[in-house]
Order: sequence, then structure tokens, then C-alpha cells
Amino acid sequence: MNTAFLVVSFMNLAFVLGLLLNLGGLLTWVERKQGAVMANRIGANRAYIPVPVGRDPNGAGGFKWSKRFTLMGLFHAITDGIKMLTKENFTPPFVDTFVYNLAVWFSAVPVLVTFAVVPFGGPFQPGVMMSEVLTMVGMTGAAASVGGFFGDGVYHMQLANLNVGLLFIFAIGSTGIFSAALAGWSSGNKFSLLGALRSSSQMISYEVFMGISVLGLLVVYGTVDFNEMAQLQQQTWFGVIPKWGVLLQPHMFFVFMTALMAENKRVPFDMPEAESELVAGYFTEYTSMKMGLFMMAEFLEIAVIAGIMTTMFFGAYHIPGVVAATDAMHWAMHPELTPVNAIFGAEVPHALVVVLRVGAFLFKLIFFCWLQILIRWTLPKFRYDQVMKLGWKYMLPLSIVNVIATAAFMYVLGGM
Amino acid sequence: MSDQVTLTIDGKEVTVPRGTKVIEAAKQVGVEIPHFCYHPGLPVDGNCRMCIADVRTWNARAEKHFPARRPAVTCWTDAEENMQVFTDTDEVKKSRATVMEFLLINHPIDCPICDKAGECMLQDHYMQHDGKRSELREEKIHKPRLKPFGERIVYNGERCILCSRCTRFTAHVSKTHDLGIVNRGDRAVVELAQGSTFDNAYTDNVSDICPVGALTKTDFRFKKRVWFLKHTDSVCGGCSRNCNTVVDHDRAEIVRIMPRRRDEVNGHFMCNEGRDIYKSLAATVRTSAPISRVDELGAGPSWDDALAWAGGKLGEQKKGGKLAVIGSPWMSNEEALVLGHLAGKVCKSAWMDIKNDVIEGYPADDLLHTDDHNPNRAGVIAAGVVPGKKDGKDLAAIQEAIAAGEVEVLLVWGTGLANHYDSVEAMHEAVAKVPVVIQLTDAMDALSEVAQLVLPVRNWAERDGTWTNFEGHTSRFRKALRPHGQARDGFELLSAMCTAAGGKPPVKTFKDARKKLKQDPDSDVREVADGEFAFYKGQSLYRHHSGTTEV
Amino acid sequence: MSEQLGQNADFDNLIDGHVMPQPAYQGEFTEGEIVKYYNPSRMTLLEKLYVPAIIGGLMITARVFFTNMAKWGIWFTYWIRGKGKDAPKGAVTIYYPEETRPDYSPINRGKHILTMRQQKGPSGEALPQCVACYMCATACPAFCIHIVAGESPDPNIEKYCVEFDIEMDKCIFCGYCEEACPVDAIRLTPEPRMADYQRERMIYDREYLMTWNPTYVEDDHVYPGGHPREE
Amino acid sequence: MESNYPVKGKDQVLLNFERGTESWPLSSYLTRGGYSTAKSVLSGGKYDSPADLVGVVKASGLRGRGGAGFPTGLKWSFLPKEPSGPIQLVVNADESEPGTFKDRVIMEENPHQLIEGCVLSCWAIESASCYIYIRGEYVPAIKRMVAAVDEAYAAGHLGEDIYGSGFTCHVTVHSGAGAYICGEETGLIESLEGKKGQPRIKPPFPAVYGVFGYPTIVNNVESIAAVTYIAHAGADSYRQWGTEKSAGTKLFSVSGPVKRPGVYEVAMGYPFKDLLENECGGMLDGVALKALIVGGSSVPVVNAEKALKINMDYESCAENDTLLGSGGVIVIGEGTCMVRTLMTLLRFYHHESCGQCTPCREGTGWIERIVTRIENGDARSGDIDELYRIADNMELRTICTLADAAAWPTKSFIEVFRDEFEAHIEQGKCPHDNQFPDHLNLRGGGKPQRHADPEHAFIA
Repeated sequence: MNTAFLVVSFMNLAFVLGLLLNLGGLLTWVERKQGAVMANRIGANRAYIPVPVGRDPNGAGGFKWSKRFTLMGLFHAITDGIKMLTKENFTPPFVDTFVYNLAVWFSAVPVLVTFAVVPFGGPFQPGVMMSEVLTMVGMTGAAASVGGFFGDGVYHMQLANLNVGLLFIFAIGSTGIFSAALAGWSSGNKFSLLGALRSSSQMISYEVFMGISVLGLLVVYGTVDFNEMAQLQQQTWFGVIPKWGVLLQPHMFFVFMTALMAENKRVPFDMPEAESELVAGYFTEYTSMKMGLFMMAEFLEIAVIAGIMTTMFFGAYHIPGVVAATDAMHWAMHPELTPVNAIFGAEVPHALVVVLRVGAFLFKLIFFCWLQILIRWTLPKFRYDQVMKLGWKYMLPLSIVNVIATAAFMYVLGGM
Repeated sequence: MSDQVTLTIDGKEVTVPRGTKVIEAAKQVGVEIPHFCYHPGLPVDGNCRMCIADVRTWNARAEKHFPARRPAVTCWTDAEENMQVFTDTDEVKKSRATVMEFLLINHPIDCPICDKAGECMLQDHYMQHDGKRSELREEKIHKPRLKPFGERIVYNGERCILCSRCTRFTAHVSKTHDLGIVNRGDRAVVELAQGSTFDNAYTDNVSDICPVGALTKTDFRFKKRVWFLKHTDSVCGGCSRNCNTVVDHDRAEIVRIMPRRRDEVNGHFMCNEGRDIYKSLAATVRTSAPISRVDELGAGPSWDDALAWAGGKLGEQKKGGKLAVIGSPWMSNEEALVLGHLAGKVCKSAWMDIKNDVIEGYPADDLLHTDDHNPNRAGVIAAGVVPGKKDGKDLAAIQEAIAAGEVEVLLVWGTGLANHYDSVEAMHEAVAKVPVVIQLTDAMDALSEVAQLVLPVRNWAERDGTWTNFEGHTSRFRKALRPHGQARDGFELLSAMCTAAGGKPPVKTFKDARKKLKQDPDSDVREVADGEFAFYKGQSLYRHHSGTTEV
Repeated sequence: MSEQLGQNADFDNLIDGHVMPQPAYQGEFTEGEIVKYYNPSRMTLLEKLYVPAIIGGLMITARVFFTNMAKWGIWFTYWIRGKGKDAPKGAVTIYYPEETRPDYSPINRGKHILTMRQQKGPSGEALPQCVACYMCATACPAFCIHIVAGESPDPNIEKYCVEFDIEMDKCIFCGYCEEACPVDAIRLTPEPRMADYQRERMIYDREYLMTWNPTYVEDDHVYPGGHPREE
Repeated sequence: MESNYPVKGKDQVLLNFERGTESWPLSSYLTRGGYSTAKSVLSGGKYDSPADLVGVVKASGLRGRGGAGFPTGLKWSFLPKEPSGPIQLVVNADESEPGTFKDRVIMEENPHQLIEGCVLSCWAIESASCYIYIRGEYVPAIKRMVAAVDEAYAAGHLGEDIYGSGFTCHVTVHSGAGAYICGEETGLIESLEGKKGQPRIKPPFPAVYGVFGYPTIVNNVESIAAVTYIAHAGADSYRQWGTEKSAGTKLFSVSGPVKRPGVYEVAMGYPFKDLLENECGGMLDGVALKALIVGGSSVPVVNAEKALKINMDYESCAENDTLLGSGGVIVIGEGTCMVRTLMTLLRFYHHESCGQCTPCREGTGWIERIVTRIENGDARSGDIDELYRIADNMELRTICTLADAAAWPTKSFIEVFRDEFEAHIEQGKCPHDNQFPDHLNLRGGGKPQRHADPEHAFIA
């Protein structure tokens, strides 16, 4: 544990937190705006910053605050935050105060923690990368000192490089149930309690086959470490087709995605909150930022789900067609496939590789966020019995059959 | 020839006294025959032709029923033995539709601005018996509108259907002959007699009995559409006649008072002064909470404290005390029963009598007005608020005792004690000699300025009760308005005072009080003891029913 | 039994002269058979999976999304050039208070007005057509109309409204008042804009209800009737 | 006895005087055998009891000449056996039916026969007082009747203890105010009592509850005058004229475009054709018979074809869809607008409706307005049926028969002359304008117009 490692870890931390918390806020805006565009509407556009642009032509003096800087309604995310922070933090008199306040933390923290094992870029050498960059801009002195500080150490662009990554996600993710159950119980409100019961049964049900559904993939990958999974997906068939999880187990992609979305309790799986019959479900009695954390957890989870899906099924940070020829640090391009080759020669500089990997990851992440919101604005809500039926009668058997079939297949094939 | 005849109306057999009109006989079997000019309180005229029915008389010689040569008006046709009446044949229906058509051709149909709309017989009958569009293509006949008949009635000649009810009322009931129909044919109009001011005490009845909006009251003019009104049975307290009335109120205000038919008390009518009584009621000064002038209680005591204090003062007088109780002829019979018990039994023969709350009023006449301007003197006396047999002092004696300083506690119900003294100052001087004066009242008066404790009571519009008129007929009034402030029901208040004084109230419930007073306790009071307030069948179309005295 | 049904089939399906759709169950009834009175599912296995249908649905919404985004892109090119007002948008809705649509239906039920009589009152004031009959107040399901009747200053008119208040924040714009009015005194104009920042101002009194223009032009749009907008 | 009047048989019942002479004084009447019947009856020689005379009148078949044709003797017998008060006799001389002017002739030319009839009738019904209610417009008739009554009192034919028989009879001449409705018996009674002339609701009938609440008999002038003859000559003598059901003679007042309009006494059953040709001298030159109203304005109209078939009695009239009525024969010549005729009639009924019963009060004015509109050419095609329907609705729904009297002609005019009504509507104007022979001047000048102010429309 040296200083460079600490610095890199803080960089990772800053990146992840910055990414997630901003995404959490932005997704509230994206949700509204995307839904509006899908429905031929305009969407959020009211919040603005007034810009004084000149004198009032009619008035005697003073500025006319006529220009309204709306930025496509992006300020709504900010105003929402301000609103929730400044609203009265009211605790109903009939709640169990300790558990009531505890539940809030159970909602947001596990979601954030989950993202710790998601690799948002491949292995990288900060010393090499930074010296390359600084050299390019002509700061050779600085390049040498930074390169010297970091040395040749290889780090992972990941908060915690655990070899049990997937299990960690299941472990931490399942604590989210506490949030709903405790919030509902402690609120002392029958709507909250009903919402909590629904949420508990739904989350527990879907957790069962959420785990089983990816077992097949684990059999194929032979690891639960996300980093290794990412590396494995770099391989190709025939040198062209990437060996992504979605191509290995396409049916399980749907099952796993469904299960994750059900875990997130969003439309079409929003039975626990069910505005029409349960007011707001288990967090009915929460106000201001406490309620805001519940909401934020929901949007954070969108990002987390997107990250997991990307990592497990969509080749993590890889760009299809770009194949690592030499090592993880440098890429060699198929000359006929990419114009990058023409610019950088046979080997792409490490800095560019890092940027492209992070960029690819972010692109896929955002795509899956978009996809989830697309699903939310497309499908109608299920009935509760349909949710249960879907989970227990279709998804679970399918997952089990898939595990056995995959195992048998792999046994016969003798490995990937 | 027996005095009873049996006839068949629409297949229903009915036996009525000889001389009963068919329209009345039909009412007994639930057959409503539409009519305009007929009114049970007036002589029959038979001019509207609405009540035409197929009447077949029995010819004993031919042993056959014969239809009338001309269609008969049932308001004038006497019921005869073995008569057959059909009121729902096609011919009869056509006849009604025809009459409606004729009535409406020159009617202005200005229901939107007509105060009668909603309780108008023309509207009801049109809905039930006509319902057609007008075929008139000529201009309607124009007659004088907005003609004042005196200060209280406005006449609209165009709306008038010339049923002559109003003229018959002035000719036969009020006997003032103020109104008459002048001119002929469709030029006829009702006219006020030359020089008449139409200011007798019963003029408003012509508006009640007017089947259309030709005669409207200035008092009610444009005030409220009748379908917004709620109707509560009540009794007029203007004099000891106790005319049965209907209080029409909307939200917290009484809008008008209308008579209710009760044959043995007031018949169909009531006087103008009785109608205006709601104005004086609204003008009374009330207190919304108990007022105290004793140090122990403070200025605004709670009801519990006030009752406990008052009960304690009364309870002290149990053994040969110096308690005087002055009741009021405005109490209900039930309250009088409890007050008599409180003074006579709980507090052991206190001195007790009733005073005159109101001494001024309209002079008595032959029709309805009486001399006594308090409603329930007979009932209060009958219920036991009388000077005791032993050592009983009447009001004059009580006054003497007060002047002599013998009275220690004085319990007064209602207002008007000053009426029995030369002046208000004299009353104040006398009452000052009494250490404890408790007044239970629904209005503030001179006594309320000096009494040690003033307890607000609900007035007649705010409580249930019965009054008995000077002829011994008991009428029941019901709660129409929400009570003012914390004002309490007199019966409950007096019962509570009995308990607070250490005794027991004579009866537990209002119903028991009625039973004890032997006022038909077991039967439906509304039908037996009170005047029947019957509605015309067609008048319940949409959230309204009639407020007229019409039957 | 089956024969009878067969014979009468044509008549059974004729209700009020309309041919009703055939019932889903087309089999023959036999005695003792339990008849299920619901529509049997006719979906194929693929349809039952729902996944293709869900993907199809997602594709539709995604297509709309991208189409609109493309339109917004075009709009953006206009906006950059300062011609945002005329640009085609990727939405059918509008920025409401800044933009208003010119094409409100003439039968749109919006702000109320009171019509007036042609002849003026004795002191030259405008007289409402209203005769204070309370029909609108009676018909109003929201109880938001309050009238006080009085003697008209014009001797030719008997009754008119001294006060006529509509609580617009309670009004549900059902138009019953318009229907109930016997003298065409109250009308609902197409004018939709009546929001305000104070509740007190949402109670429209007689004078305000009577200040309206037959047509007025504002923001380059011609409105078919209603009150001039207050700033 | 010679006369300008064509008569049937020598013994004229009612017009038994010489036309052109002073036939009305008592002296003239006495020369014709006046008051001999009264004397003989009152002195007890002629009839055993009043009931005998009632029987004779009954047997004579005399029917009320006022219009309804109710048998007079039968009416008398309806008086209660134990009357509640003094029985009253009222002579209905309120002759206001348009087209009828026969009673006037009796009262002006032969008043004493009426007075004698009153005395005899009073004796028969055991009454001591008789009122003669004369229409207000009949000023000469009133004067003559008053003079005649005075004469009769002076001569002892009236008053206390007439002819020493112990029978008392007072006759009062009462002048009405000229209201048509006071010709209706209960309306007349109301008017006689000093009230507004409005028919009373029946029952009770006047025979039970009449003038001032006493049992009352109301009879037409002609009927009472005929009683004189019947009491004098007996029932069989009276029955020598007329038919089985319509006995005796009857006065007919003929008006219209005939050569000699006037009052003619003929036996019942006399053919109208003969009346027109013989007595009246036929239609005016150049005017053909178009229609006939046989019994005063209230009865249904008949066309010329039917009119010539009518015999002047009750049965024949009924056969030809009309009524004999009061005998006011209105002859209508070709060229007369029937719509205008009806309009004129209905204006009368509208004016004269008492305003008591709804159908009559509103209906008469309504149909008059519709007919006026048709006449002015402002009508639509449905208006004729509408008119008929309203008239039909008015019928039989009122206290008295004024509504019927307005409805019957309306209905019959439409039934018989519907094509004329339709012509008015089709042409949009009256097709008969300027079609009258100029010398007749039967039409007033100008178009008929409703008065602008209906309240004063018919009062000035």
C-alpha cells in the first residue's frame, strides 16, 4: 500500500462518486425529458435562471429580466434537490423514530456500495498514461516526475478489485430489502406497511432467480470476478465477433435484466409504491431529503444496474472490433477495420486506450440507463399476481434449466 | 237515506259522508285530481275546469250507470251512492291537457323571474298533464303587471289564471271584499277595490292560495328560489291561537313563514303578523354563553360551573327556603313540567307563578287573532307552573315578597319581568333586594343587566317542544335553525338543574315528558297532534316540495 | 336445444336493429357440459411469451424517441439561427404561457361571460341579460354560482341580478349553466386562460363577467370571445 | 184580421194583430180578446187546479223557444213539491243571439199577451212574482213593456187579488246591461240579483235554487206568450200546427239577402224553401243562396243544398246537422266570405265570453285570432286543423254553453266550407274581396283589423 495506490484509489473514488451522484440527479431529468420526447411532448422546461439582457423598453428604468435561461430544463434536477433539502424535515409523531431514520440509510448506501466492484475501465498504468499526455503537450519535466511517482504500477479502474465481485453485489444488493421493510414497518401507516410487504416479497422472489440466472454465465466464465469477466469478454470468435455475455447466454440477459428491474421496483414492477392504491408505498410518511434519498436510490440503482449489465453481458469497457493484440495496456488494431490504426500506427497509445475504454463503458452505461427508462415509459404496470407468476413460474424454472443445460454443455465441451 | 255514501273512484271503493265533494273523496283513496280554483278552505267556484272527470251516476230505476250529460267538475259534484268516477281515462287526460293548453296560451311563462316557480300548480300540472309545446302563434294578451295591492302584495295580471281564489278569500274568509275580477273574457283582471289599501291582517294568505305567481308577497319577492328552502313544521307564537306554521329556511336564516293546515286550530290560514315574527326573532339580542356577575364564577363561566353554582343555590333552598320561581308562557309544555317539578318537588314548594312576557300586540278579531300575545299560557298552567296550594303566592304576592326582601333566590324564565313593574328602574330596585337572581332566557332584557347569572336558552326556532293554545289544542314545533352560540335546550337545562340541585328530574326523556303530559305519546305526533302538511303528489319532482297551505 | 339456438341465432343477435358480434364460443352445447362463459385465449406460444411483443413495443417507442430527437435536432439548427419561433418541433405540445394555440375550438368551454342587453339602463349603465332566475345556480354541480336578485333599474324589466359571482376555482366547466339559462345570459367562451396567483381574484363578479369583447386580438391571434387578458 | 204578414191558418198565436196599427195598448189587446183567458182561469172556472194547467201546457207539446227546446211543461213540473221559498217566474227577454229578433216584436207589438202569459204561468206554478229581464239595448221594447205593465196594474190585470180571485201576481220589468251571457238562465239570474252576469255552476238548477235562492222558472218570451193561447184554446188546438214532436207555431226572424227580411210566424215543420220563396219573396236578384244558419249564430251552418231540404222543426234540423235554436234565420248569399262571416261571429263570442271558465275565456279569443289571421291571409296550412281542434276542445268543458255556441259554428264552417279556408291560405288573402254586388254594401269598409290594445278592443 503505497502513496501512489492511495492517490489512484482517491481518483477512482472521485470519479465513481462524481459519476453516480450526478447521474442520480440527471436521471430524474432524463426520465422526464425522455418520457416527454417519447410521448411527443416537450417535458421539463420551466426552471430557469433569469438573465438580465437589457433595459426594459417600456419601463422607466431597471433591468428587464426577460431572458430565461432554461437549458432544456436541466435546472429541474437542481431545483428538485434544493426543494428537497429545504422542505420541512417532518417526522410524524407515530413513527418508530430510530428505525424510521435508519431505513433511509439502508436505501441509498447499499446502492452506492454495490458499484464498488464494477470496473469502469480496464487495467491502467497512471504513470505511463500521464507521462504520455504531458509529453504530448510538451511538459516533459512534469511528465518525468509524474511518471516517476507512479512508476509502472498497474492498477484497475475499479474501486475494489474483489475476486468475489458478483457475490458482493448480491450480498450488498439484498440489504436493500431492509430499507423497504424497515421504512414500511416503522412508519406506522397501513399503506406503508402494505407497500413494505409487497416490496419484500417481490424483492426476495426476484433475488432467487436473479442469482440462478447468472449461474450459467458464471459456468461459462468460470469466475465471479468482474475484472476477469471483462477480460474474458475481450476474446472473439473468428477474430471478429466479441464473446460477450449477451451472445453467450442471450435468454439469460432478458431474465437477469428483468430481475434487476424488479429489484429496483420501477414501472412496470412498481407494486410496492403503487401511487394509485398505496399513496407512495413504504415511504409514504417520509418528507424532504429523507424521501429524496429513497427517490435518489431508485435512480442510482438505474445506473448501477446499467453498470452490472454492461460488465456482465455487454463486454464491459470493450469496444467491439478493437482487439487487444499485445496486452491489456495497448491495443493493436486490425488494419482493415479501424481508421484509428492509420493515425496511431500499430499500437494505440495507452492514454487513448484508457480514455476509449472509459468512454465505451460510459456509453454502454448510458445506453442501459436509456433502455431502462424506455422500458419504464413503454410497458404498463403488472398486476401483483402477474409479477409473482412471472417470477416463480417462468423465470425460476427457466433459470434452473439454463444452469443445468449450460453445465452439461460445458462439461461436454470441456471448458470455454 | 243514510249519512254515508259509498262510491267507486278508479276502482277503489270509498265511503264518505253525504255532501262530500268527489274531489275530497278521491283524496281519501289516494287519487289526486288536479285542480286550480278549488281550495278546501274556500267556497267552490268550479271555473278552472281542470278537475273534470268521468262521473257516472247510478240510476236505480234503470239499474245502470249513466255518464253525466256534460263532463262534471269533481270539485262541485257531490258524492252519491254507487257513483262511479274515473279519473284516468283517455278522455279525462285529454280534458286536462286541453285546459292546461288554454291556461297557458296567454300565460307569460316567465317562471325564471316568478317567485312562485317551484311551488306553482301550473308548473306541476303542466309537467304531469300536458307537457306539450305551445301552439299559439299569435301575440299573447297583455295585462297590467307589477300592480301593487297594498303594501304587501304585488299583482301580475299576465300570470293570473283568474281562478278567483283571492277574491273568494277576501269575500268569504277575511270578509273585507278588497279584491274583485273586473272586465270580461280574456280581458278580465283582478282589481283592488277603489280606495282600498288592502292592509288588513290576513292579506298575505291570498299569495299563499294563489295557484300561480300572480299574487306575490313583497316580503318574499326575489328573496330566494323556493327549491332552496327547507321546510320545518313549527308553531306561531304571536298569540295564543298557536297557528301551525311551516318555517322555510335556508342555511341559518328563516326566509318566510307559511301556514300549515290544521282545521281545529287555524284552518288553512294565518295572519301577516305571524309571518313577520321571524324578523323580530332575528332582531333579538342574544348571549352566546352564560353570563355571571358573581365573583365565584367569574365573568364568563363554563356551563358546568354555572349549573353547579345555580344548582347549589337552589339546593340550599330545599328546606323551607325563600325561593321564588317565575315561569313564562313562552315555555314549552315539557319545560314547564320540569320547571314545576324543580320548584315544587326538588326545592320543596317554592313560590311559583307565570308572568306576561309580551303584553303588546295586535287586537283580537273574529278570525285568528287572540288577546293573549303569549303562546302557551294554558299549557304552562296545565303542566304545573302554578302557585302552590299551601303557602302559594301568586305573582303579585311574589313581587311583594321581593320588595320585602323575603326572597333569597329568584329563578326567572324568559323576558318581560319589567312588564309587571311601573318601570324598568322600579324592577331593578326591587330585584336588587334579592341576593341571587338566575335568569334563563333566549333574549336579553332589562333583567339580564342585573341578574347574577344569565343562562342562554334556545328560542322556539332552535328547539323542539309543544305549545297548547287557549282552546286546549296542542301543537308541536320543531328545530329549524342551529342554536345560537352555546344556548341550551330548555328541557335539558332544567333537567340538569334538577340534578344539580340535588334532586331528580321528573322524566328522563323528551318523549317521556310528552307521555306524562298525555299528548298522544305513542302515536306519530306529526300526524295526530299536529296539522297535516300534505303535499300535492306531483310536487316532489326535483328537490322541492310545496310550502303552501294547499292540500 | 342446439337446434333452437341455431334457428334463433339471427334474432338473438339482433338487438335494437344492430347485429351484435357473434359470441366467442362457437361450439355446440350439449347437456351436462360445463360451459365456460369467457373468451378462450387464442394466443400462440410466441405471443404468450410476450417478449417479442415487448420488444416490438419498445421499438415503437424507441422509434418515436429517435424521430422526435431528430426533429429536435432540426429545431436546434433553427434555434441557433434565432428562428426558434418558426421551427418545427419534436413535440405536438407547446410552451403554454409563452405560446398559445390559435385554434381553440369555438365550442371550447372556457371563461364565462354575462351577455348584456342592447338597451342601456336609465343612467346609461350596461344591463345584464340575466334575470336572476337561479337556474344556473341550481344546475351547477359545483355550487359555484352565487346570485343576489333585485328589482331592475329599467322599468321594462322586472328582475335582474344585483350580484353575480362565479367561483372560477370551483367551476368544473361542465357548461350546465349555459344549458340551463333561459335567456342566454351566461355563456362559456373558448377563452382558456384564467389562472391567477390569488384565490380572491378567482371569484369573478358581475362587473368583470360583463367586461368582455366580442373578439379581440392578442399575440397575433384572434380570439373568438372572452375577457381581455389581465397582466 | 188582415195583415201584411203571411200566416198559416187564421188564428195566429203570437202575431195576432194587424201590422201597422197601434197594437200595443191595452185597449187594442182587449179588442183581440185580451185577458179573457186570465179572467176565466183565475176565477176558477177553466181549470181545476194549477196542476191542470201545467198538464195542458205539457200536453200541448210547447217547447222552450229560447233555443234549447226544452219542453216548458216538463220544466215547470221540476219545481220542488215543498219549495224552500216563494217560487219565482223569470221571463227571459234578453234576446241577444245574433240573427234573432223575434221577442222584440212580441214585446213591442203585443206586450199584453206576454203579461197575460205571465199571469197564467204564475198561476200555474203558484208563483206571485214575475220578472221580465229585457236586454238593455231594447229601449223601445222596455218602454212599451213598462207602459203595458203600468196599464195592466191600473186595469187590475196585475197586482194584489186579481179579479177578486185572491191570486196575486206582480210583474217587474228589469232592464239588463246588454250582455249576451245574461241570456243564459243562471247568468240572467245572477244579473237579476245585481251581480256580475256569470253563469252559475249547476246543479242546483234554478228550479231548486234560483233568483235570490228561491225556486225559479226561467222561460223565453215566446214560450210565455204562447202559454196564453194554450190556456185559452187548449192543447189540441195548439197541436193542430206543427209536427208530432215540434208542436205549434214559431216565430222566425229572417235576415240576409232576401227580398223581404223580417219576423214570420209559421207552423213548425214549414219548409225553409217555402219560407224563403213565399214569405220572404226569394233571394235578392243576382244573389244565390250559399249557406244558411237556421237558428241564430250559435248553430251549425248548412250549405244551400241542405238548406233547401230543411223543414223548420227540431227533427228536420237535426237530420240536416244543425239545430233550430232560437229561430234566427240568417240567409247567406253567394259572394259572402265564409271566413269573414265566422270571424265576425267569433268576435262576438270573444267579446261576450264572461271569462269565468278557462276553455271559453282563452279559447274564444284564440280561435278568433286564428280566424282573423286566416282572413288576413297570414295563416299556415296547419291552422285549419288547429282551429278545428281548439274548437273541439272548447266544447262541453264549460259551465254554460257559450263555449259550445262558439265551437259549433266554427266546426261546421270548417266542415262545410273547408275549401274557402284553404283558398285563403293558398292565396294569402281573402279571395272574396270586391266580389259583392256594389248595391248591397254588406261589407264594412277596409280590412278587419284586431285592435292594437286588446284591453280596449271591444269596449269603445
